[in-house]
Amino acid sequence: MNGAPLLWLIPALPLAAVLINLLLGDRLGRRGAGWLACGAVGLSFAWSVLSVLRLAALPEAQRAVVESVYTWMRVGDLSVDVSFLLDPLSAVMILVVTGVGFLIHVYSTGYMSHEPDVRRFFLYLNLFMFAMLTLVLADNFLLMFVGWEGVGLCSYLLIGFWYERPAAAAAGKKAFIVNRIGDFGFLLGMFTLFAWTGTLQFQRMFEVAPQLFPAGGIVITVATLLLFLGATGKSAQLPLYVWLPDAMEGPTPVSALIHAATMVTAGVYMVARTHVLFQLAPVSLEVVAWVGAATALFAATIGLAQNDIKRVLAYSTVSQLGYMFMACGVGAFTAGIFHLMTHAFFKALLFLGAGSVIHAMSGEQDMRRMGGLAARLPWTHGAMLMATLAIAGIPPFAGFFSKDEILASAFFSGHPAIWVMGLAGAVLTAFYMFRLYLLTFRGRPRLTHEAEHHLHESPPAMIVPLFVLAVLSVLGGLVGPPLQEGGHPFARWLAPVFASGAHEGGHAAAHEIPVATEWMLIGLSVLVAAAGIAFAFRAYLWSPETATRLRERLSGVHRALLNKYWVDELYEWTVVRPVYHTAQAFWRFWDTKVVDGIVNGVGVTLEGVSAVLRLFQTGFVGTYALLFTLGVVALLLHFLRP
Amino acid sequence: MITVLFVAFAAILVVSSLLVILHRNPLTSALFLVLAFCSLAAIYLLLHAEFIGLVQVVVYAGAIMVLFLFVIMYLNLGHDVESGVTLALRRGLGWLLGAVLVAEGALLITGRLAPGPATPQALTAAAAAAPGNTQQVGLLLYSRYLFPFEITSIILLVAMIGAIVIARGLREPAPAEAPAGSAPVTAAAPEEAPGEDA
Amino acid sequence: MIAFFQDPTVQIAFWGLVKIVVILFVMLGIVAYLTFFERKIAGHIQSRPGPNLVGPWGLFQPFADILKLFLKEEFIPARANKILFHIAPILAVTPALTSFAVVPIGPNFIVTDVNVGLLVFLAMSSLGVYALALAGWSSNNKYALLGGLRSAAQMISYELALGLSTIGVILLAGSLSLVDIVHAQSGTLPFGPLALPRWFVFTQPVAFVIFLICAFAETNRAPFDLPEGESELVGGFHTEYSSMKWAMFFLGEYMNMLTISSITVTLFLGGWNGPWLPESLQFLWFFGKLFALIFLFMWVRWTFPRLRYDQLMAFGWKVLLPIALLNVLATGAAVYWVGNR
Amino acid sequence: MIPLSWLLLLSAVLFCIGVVGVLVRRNAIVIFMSIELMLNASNLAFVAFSRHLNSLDGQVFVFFVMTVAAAEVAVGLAIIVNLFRLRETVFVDEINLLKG
Repeated sequence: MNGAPLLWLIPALPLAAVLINLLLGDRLGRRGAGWLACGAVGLSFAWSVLSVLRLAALPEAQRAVVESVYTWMRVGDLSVDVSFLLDPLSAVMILVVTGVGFLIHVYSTGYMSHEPDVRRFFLYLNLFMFAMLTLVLADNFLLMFVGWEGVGLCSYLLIGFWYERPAAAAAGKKAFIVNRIGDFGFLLGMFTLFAWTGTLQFQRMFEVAPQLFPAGGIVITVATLLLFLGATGKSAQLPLYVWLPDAMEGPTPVSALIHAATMVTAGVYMVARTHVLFQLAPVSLEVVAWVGAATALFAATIGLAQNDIKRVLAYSTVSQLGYMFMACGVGAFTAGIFHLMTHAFFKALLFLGAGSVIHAMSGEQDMRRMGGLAARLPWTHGAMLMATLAIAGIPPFAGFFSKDEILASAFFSGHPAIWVMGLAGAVLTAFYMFRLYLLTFRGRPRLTHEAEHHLHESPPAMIVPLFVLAVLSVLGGLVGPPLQEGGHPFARWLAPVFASGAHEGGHAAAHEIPVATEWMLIGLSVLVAAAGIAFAFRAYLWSPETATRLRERLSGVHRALLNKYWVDELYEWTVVRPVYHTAQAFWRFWDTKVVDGIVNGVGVTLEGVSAVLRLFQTGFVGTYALLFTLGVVALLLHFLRP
Repeated sequence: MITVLFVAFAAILVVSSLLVILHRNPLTSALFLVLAFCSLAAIYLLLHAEFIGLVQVVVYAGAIMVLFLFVIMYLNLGHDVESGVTLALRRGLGWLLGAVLVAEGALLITGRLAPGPATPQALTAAAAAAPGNTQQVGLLLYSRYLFPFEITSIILLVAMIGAIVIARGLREPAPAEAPAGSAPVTAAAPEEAPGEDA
Repeated sequence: MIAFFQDPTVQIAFWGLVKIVVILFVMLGIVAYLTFFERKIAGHIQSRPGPNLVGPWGLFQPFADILKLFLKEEFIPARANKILFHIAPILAVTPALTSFAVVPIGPNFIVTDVNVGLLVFLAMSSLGVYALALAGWSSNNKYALLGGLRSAAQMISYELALGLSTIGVILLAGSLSLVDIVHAQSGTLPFGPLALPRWFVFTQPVAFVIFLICAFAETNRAPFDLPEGESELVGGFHTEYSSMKWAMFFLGEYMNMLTISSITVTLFLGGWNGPWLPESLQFLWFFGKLFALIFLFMWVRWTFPRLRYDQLMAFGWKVLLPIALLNVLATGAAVYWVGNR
Repeated sequence: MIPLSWLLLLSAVLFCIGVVGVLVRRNAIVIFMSIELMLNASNLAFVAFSRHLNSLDGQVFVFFVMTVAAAEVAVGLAIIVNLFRLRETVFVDEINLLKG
């Protein structure tokens, strides 16, 4: 148990930075705030690396370190500790969160350097790191929920960071409210599980769950579906994805950190963390897989037509998250987490690169007014190209390995329809990502005069993180190459976590797959990606009129895509309006008449009574004391009765 | 010997505290109260509560009563003027109630407690051998009563702040000293912002 | 009758009384000559002879002073509060004398060794305020009142730092008994070729300085003699006093100086501890240190100018008190660290 | 050894003197002092029981009572001083309005 002591330091360091930031206030200065935030997260990252190394030194069977900091509450049978769990799964997560987080913090010092309120920005960012690390390190549902809500709060605060802008404020509220719907599911699922198992602690719950719940039983199915509802909210899946694209109103580093690399993957992490429960409920797994696949395809189609560089990336994030859920749904949790990690690298890079572009363009986000930036922004361009290749799934870039593993798992687990959807999504991904790349960096410059004038490559504080992330995007996938005897290294690392449930389903274990089929699948997905890329080149570089023609021919489809299938409007009419009007009606009748009536009635009654009682309230202290003493004398007389 | 001393101090205590409430001059009252506290401290010493006895002198006689003295001197209070029918009535009632209360208390104490042990239990060997009860009181304060002790310190802090704020009296609030350089953008509390349109 | 005398409590009381009488007379004698010394030292510092006519080298000057004061006319202001006016001078002397009950002059040379000796001293010094405040109030004179109020505020303020500075000593000695504290200072410190004695002045230098400063303030001696600042308050709280009552206040001042000096010696300078002398004569060390310290008091009085009132208050609250608190903190940490090593 | 009942009786008498003081006096400062008397009466009872039961907890309570009394006096006297400034009186029966 002493493999990694002082785990609590990992979340505590950012929290300490938050407190220092709060206490010292403006005395920190702009530079000081940045240094403090980066330093805290950097230390946290270093400590995470150290802890994970210690964990890796343990024998495989013991790689689950629980460190209890203190007992949070003890009510009846319920006993919740603030305790942290470090196992291979959370190890991956803390490395990704602190590592990518650190890079993004560094990047932010450059990106936000013109921002007046940079201290508040880093305050929120560090608070987010604290909440996210609490979430991934928690060893029970309740502590996880604390982190879960914490990241939600920080997401809200950061989306609305520029609260003077109505759009940002509205986007923040939207994210918050949509997340609440998911959280409601999470809470209900948590309560259900607690009611049946009597514990909130993960390991204990996973031990008792197989005995308590028959496989496919109604309770576990409902509970896991509710948990998954929470995951759809946090991870922006159908039908609760709507907040994520709007979240792009926040500063770009926030989009990179929270809405691409870390927070939105919390749902995937949660499903993977509770995989024991999900494996007991095949129906839920099926739902997870189908929702994931549907989201992957659906979001990819929307991504085709967006013009805002960050929105394309946002829909791509939704789509990629769909892939992760797809993997979890077909039982390939390892593949899901693998994709989570690689996605964190290349999507963070994409966002940071996009941020660098936006920074260079003095705030311009519309790709129609970009183009030809490759020469002017060489570093950004290089990094973006790496990331785009990675997400498109070209070997040997990181995204290829993980996406391929997901598709292969879907195929071999007997979900050919899902596989087809995934493959279709991959084509679209390759296409819209290269559309983004080409529109931004290639072709003829379509810049406004002013943007042209200010165009400049970003400062080193922004380029260095890009470079590091580019390296990771290129090489990150090599920890999990396919066609390895006994699973690739990444799978072996995660094996202690996922081994417990994997043997039941029997699928998803890569080594049972015939090699020839797998080669064929790899070839197919590379081919598909290449086709998407080729089409993108044709449509946007070699003969731009193709795109125009296509847009005219399919104008209805294009309008639907451009307007995101009118989902926001649908929600507005089916959910928001009815709720609003019902509330209005209730307010008119119930609040003003009944509630206010009771309150006013109480007031009137009290006024009447006090008009009489006031006669005793003379204001003479002596009289009060006299009456008081009289009471004491009478009481004592009562006690003196024989 | 101890009994004699106790009776003597008790007599001083009762007489001086009676004079506290009888004397018309508040300053004299306060001085008699000091005397009462000192004799009470002596009684504590007789009860082997050395620490409490001396703290009684330091805190009550040395600090609290000086404060009283200070305020009386500051307000320059002379003899109280006391007259009036209602006052006389209240005064009569007060003495009556006080007498009844003493009688009741005496009855309770003699009637109910008489069967119990009239003399204190013998000191345990450890308590008798200890160098003094200061250490033991301190140990108790910092172990079993740590939380109340901390609360007490907060009470003192609050009282200190409260006393300063109240005694400063009503003053015109100082004009807001905002340096002209500080930008109003940062002045807007960011935490409140999301609530503005909620 | 004989049985009464054989009662141990009566015997203790009797011997206690004897000790009290002896110490009382010794101390009063010392105080009488302290006035003489002060005038002599002041004379030397100001390059003048000082009293030198009454007796050889002026040695009988104190008796002449006392005689003069006895023969002076007693004057009581018409609208003074007579009773308090009489009580105040008594209160000026009594607490200082009472404190001497717990001062260990030599081994076995102490009226009573109570286990809360230091607290007795603190309690008595906290009672010293009354004399000044009441004298000022009862004189019915605005200068006297101002002096009395000032002295009350000053003494209360400096008592805090005084008490806090002793805590370091208590922490090191582990006892409130003054005898224990003296015992804790026997021997030498375990480092250096110098072989410093284990006096708390060496281990608690900060506390010593604070205590000394507060001692000046508590005794209303220069540079903290605001309550009687002649230039602004005439004579301060004893403006209206004359004859023996006035003498009592001076007696009180010198008595206080003596008391606080002997406490300083006990707490910081090793009490009776010292080399060469046999145990029965070690009290001479005590007196030697005592007189050295009193000389320091007089030296300071004739050397430093008086502080302004706001400086005095600010110094007490904003400098001495925080430093004393920090000293307690540091000492506590050190004791904890050494104890846990 | 002093019997417990004597001490309690003394405490009761002291307490009642305090009560009477509150009842019959109209000077706020004297009333305050009477309250101090009552607090001290309870302290005496605490110490008496502490001695009687041979446990120091009573003395700890006395310590707390003293602290709270000190706090109370500080605030109370500040209020009285302020009242005097506003109303030129310290007599409680002339101070019978919540507003100044």
